[in-house]
Amino acid sequence: MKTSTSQVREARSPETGRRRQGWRAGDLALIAVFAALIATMGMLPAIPVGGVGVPITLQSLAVILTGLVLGPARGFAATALYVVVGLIGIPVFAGFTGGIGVLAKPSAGYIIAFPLVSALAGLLALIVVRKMKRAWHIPLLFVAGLLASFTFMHPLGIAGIMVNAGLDLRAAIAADAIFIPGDVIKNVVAALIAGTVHRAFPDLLARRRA
Amino acid sequence: MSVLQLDGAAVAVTDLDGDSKTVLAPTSLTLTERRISVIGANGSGKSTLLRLLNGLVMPSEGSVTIDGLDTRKDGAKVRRRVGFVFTDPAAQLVMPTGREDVELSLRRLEKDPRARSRRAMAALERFGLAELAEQSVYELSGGERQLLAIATVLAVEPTVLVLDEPTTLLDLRNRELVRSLLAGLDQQMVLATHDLDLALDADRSLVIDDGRVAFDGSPAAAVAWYRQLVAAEIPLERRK
Amino acid sequence: MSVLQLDGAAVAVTDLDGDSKTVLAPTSLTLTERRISVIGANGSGKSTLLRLLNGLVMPSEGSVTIDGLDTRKDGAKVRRRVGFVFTDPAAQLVMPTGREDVELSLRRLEKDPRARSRRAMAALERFGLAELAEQSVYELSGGERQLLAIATVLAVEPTVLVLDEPTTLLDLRNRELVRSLLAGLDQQMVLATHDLDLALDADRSLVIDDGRVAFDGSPAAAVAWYRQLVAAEIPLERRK
Amino acid sequence: MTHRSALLGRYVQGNSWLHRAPVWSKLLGIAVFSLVVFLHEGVWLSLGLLILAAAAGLSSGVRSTMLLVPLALLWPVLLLLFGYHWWLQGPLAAAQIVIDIVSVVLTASLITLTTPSQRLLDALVAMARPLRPLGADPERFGLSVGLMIRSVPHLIGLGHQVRDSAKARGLERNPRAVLLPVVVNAVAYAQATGDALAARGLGERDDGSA
Ligand SMILES: Nc1ncnc2c1ncn2[C@@H]1O[C@H](COP(=O)(O)OP(=O)(O)OP(=O)(O)O)[C@@H](O)[C@H]1O
Ligand SMILES: Nc1ncnc2c1ncn2[C@@H]1O[C@H](COP(=O)(O)OP(=O)(O)OP(=O)(O)O)[C@@H](O)[C@H]1O
Ligand SMILES: O=C(O)CCCC[C@@H]1SC[C@@H]2NC(=O)N[C@@H]21
Ligand SMILES: [Mg+2]
Ligand SMILES: [Mg+2]
Repeated sequence: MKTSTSQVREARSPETGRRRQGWRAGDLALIAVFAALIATMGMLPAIPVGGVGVPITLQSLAVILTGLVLGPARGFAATALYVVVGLIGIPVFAGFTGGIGVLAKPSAGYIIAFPLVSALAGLLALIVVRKMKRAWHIPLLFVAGLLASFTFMHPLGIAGIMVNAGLDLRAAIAADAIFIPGDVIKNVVAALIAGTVHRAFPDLLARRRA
Repeated sequence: MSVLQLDGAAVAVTDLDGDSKTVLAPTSLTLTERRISVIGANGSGKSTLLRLLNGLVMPSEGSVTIDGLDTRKDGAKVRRRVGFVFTDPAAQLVMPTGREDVELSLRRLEKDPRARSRRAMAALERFGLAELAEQSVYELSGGERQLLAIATVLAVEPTVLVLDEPTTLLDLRNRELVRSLLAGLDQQMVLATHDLDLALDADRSLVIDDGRVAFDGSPAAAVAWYRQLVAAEIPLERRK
Repeated sequence: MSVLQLDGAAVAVTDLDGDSKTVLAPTSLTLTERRISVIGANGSGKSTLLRLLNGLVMPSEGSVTIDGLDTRKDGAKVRRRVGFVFTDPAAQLVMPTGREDVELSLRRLEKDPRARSRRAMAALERFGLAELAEQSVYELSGGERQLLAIATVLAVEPTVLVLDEPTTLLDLRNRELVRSLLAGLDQQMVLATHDLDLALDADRSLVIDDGRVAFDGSPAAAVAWYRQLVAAEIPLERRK
Repeated sequence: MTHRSALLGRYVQGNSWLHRAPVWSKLLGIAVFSLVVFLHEGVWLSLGLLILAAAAGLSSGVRSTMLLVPLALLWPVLLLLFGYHWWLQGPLAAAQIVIDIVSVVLTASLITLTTPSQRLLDALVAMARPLRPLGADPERFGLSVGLMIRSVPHLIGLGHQVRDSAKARGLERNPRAVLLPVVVNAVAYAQATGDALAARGLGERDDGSA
């Protein structure tokens, strides 16, 4: 995977063309800042809906955005960092909750899914911004985010509701379905933002260097 | 003094449409003087040249070595030797207070927390910042903040200090303060600036024009050369 | 000319410890001159005074009115009349490229997208930035970015221009360019700067010291007064 | 001159039992506390836990104005949540939810208020050390968490700054001129931070040449 910040422009070792040793300071900073961004967006008021106690939040937007902007590896790391900090007990989850106890809540499945969503969205985004024409970036980034949501976020979310709220599959799917319209809109917003970010910072993912 | 060497080092960037643009033409230089100043127009390539020296930018062609260490292969080692001070001190300070920021710098050198804390205070003392050690960096004045930024970089004892317009955001007094501080340092120093008085205070000067070293020599001659370059252009017409 | 009026306007901020701190003492001023310059040390309160003028900062006491419009009640109207250029261009630019940024500014004035695009390019041309119109603003040099920030604000032709150290990152030539452009504008202008030559180019000057207007009068007298203030201090000793 | 909010508080010098307690015990403390808050039932127990948290806060020697900073920032959200849950589940349940949030936020902020950031970093590094065989780099993990904590208030400040610059151009009602620039500026901030770390030789894999 190619990772470099705008001014630190070495990704592959020029001799072998193989992946270089590891993350640089710039990557570390991006991971930390995006983990903070997810936490900050999680602080915006969560809207409780339905009976199972999983709210509508902006975390899902932030998690997809993190993947689309940072790519698979850093995206996964950023979201995983956020989840780990929350599990330690810092109140960064929806409605200022935190601690290992959230794993017993109906929303646990979503939380576990977050890093995977970022990783898959990031992998697809990497392909999109590297291989596709610029005009297609935003629509395809939207598809990338949506695919990641439907591969991990919603299935794991449903599983979590079944296990922790004791609902059967049908009821759990129904409980999750409430989020779908909102999540589609969030994917549109995430794609719009990510497409623009890649134009402002081509070195983030888009630019290939000889 | 260290030997800062550019061997045909060039920087080119590709934009999103795949077009390549040269930011710095192939340049060969050997810098061994104690104080080197770099002047030139906006967008001429000063910051790019400076960033090459500690591997914040990698050459797309040629190589850059510091005392024989290649920025490409030994990046981490080079950056330990070459400290970098940015124009905006706010971008440089990453911790809430001065002491914490210097301690962060020292983490690699000093594993014992108490010794680290002592060394941090000593470093601050040296710049007359001891009283401000516990203050939020946002509550410092511009000059204090720039001094602190320089202190955090010097705390790890680099042999070379690269400074990109370190006095532009400062008022008269603070500019004087930073200037006299720099004059008193033992480190080798490469400094880009639009302040021609500051540029005169050097052993060697480079004028960068449109991505190449257009003049290389004594500071007085370089400043004269640059003034002439500016005067020669049709006013209000942009270079390039 | 517009009438910019401060009636006992003061600014207090709460710092990280929850303490209240006076940044600007109660100030009464009526500014009607075409060009007003503001000088003073780092942290004296220049930016705060400027920000009061277009409602970016609200007075914690007293009031600020622009042609009778209170910044507190008619904030949106005031800001449409008073354009603001930040020192830090990154704080100003919100879109990925220069052209898009200027177009965003123009949205309110020009509904037709093609005309808007044309006007944006014309605005960039004026500052010699046409070639850089499609480049990411985050890949411009410091000076190029500052020029762009000025261009985006001038493009909407506000009736009053407030500029907070607009030339700090510029080279000799671009500083001259901005100075002559500003001199040629009909708009009323309030400008804070550490460049005393630029400050002299005004009809009235204010010196701010430690959160109050310490001098108010002719530019030449103000600059002399400020130089004296700086000289009076014991060197290397920090203010406050 | 951006507004800096200090949701997580910042270190206040002192010599209370909380200041002297080892960092790991404080982290364990908040982990246990958040678990108890999560598991318990009933508004009275909630109130008891809040009193416990407040007592810990007051005994730390940190001035109460600083303890109240998070509340000063959060009260609109809390009011909203209270109203909403009252309507949904009645006043007692609503009170419990709000009280729980306050006590978790308070205990979490006590960690940063009574622990110098470098000691927090040292503790995080020590915690990650057992994971070294798995390829983890404890020093860089600690640095990432430290940067994340540091970035939250910065991002909130960024939100204000971006609103300012949109306002300065008369774009107050343009959402495009708020969310997008926050993310773009967050990337720029991350890059500046990465450069600042790299410029001091920090955040890079230690090759033993220190
Ligand atoms: N990543 C990049 N992509 C495209 N162009 C770039 C990139 N980085 C720098 N440039 C361009 O290279 C030129 C040199 O930039 P540099 O920052 O080195 O200038 P500078 O001499 O430091 O200018 P200033 O005095 O304004 O700071 C500028 O025209 C800039 O637009
Ligand atoms: N939101 C805030 N919180 C705390 N302190 C503040 C805040 N805003 C301003 N200050 C303080 O108020 C003082 C005046 O700040 P201001 O930015 O107006 O100074 P200035 O004259 O523009 O300085 P400079 O020349 O460095 O730009 C400074 O000491 C600053 O630290
Ligand atoms: O408790 C948490 O912090 C996790 C909340 C998860 C909410 C999920 S994310 C996907 C779906 N879309 C929403 O808006 N909310 C749920
Ligand atoms: Mg530069
Ligand atoms: Mg200012």
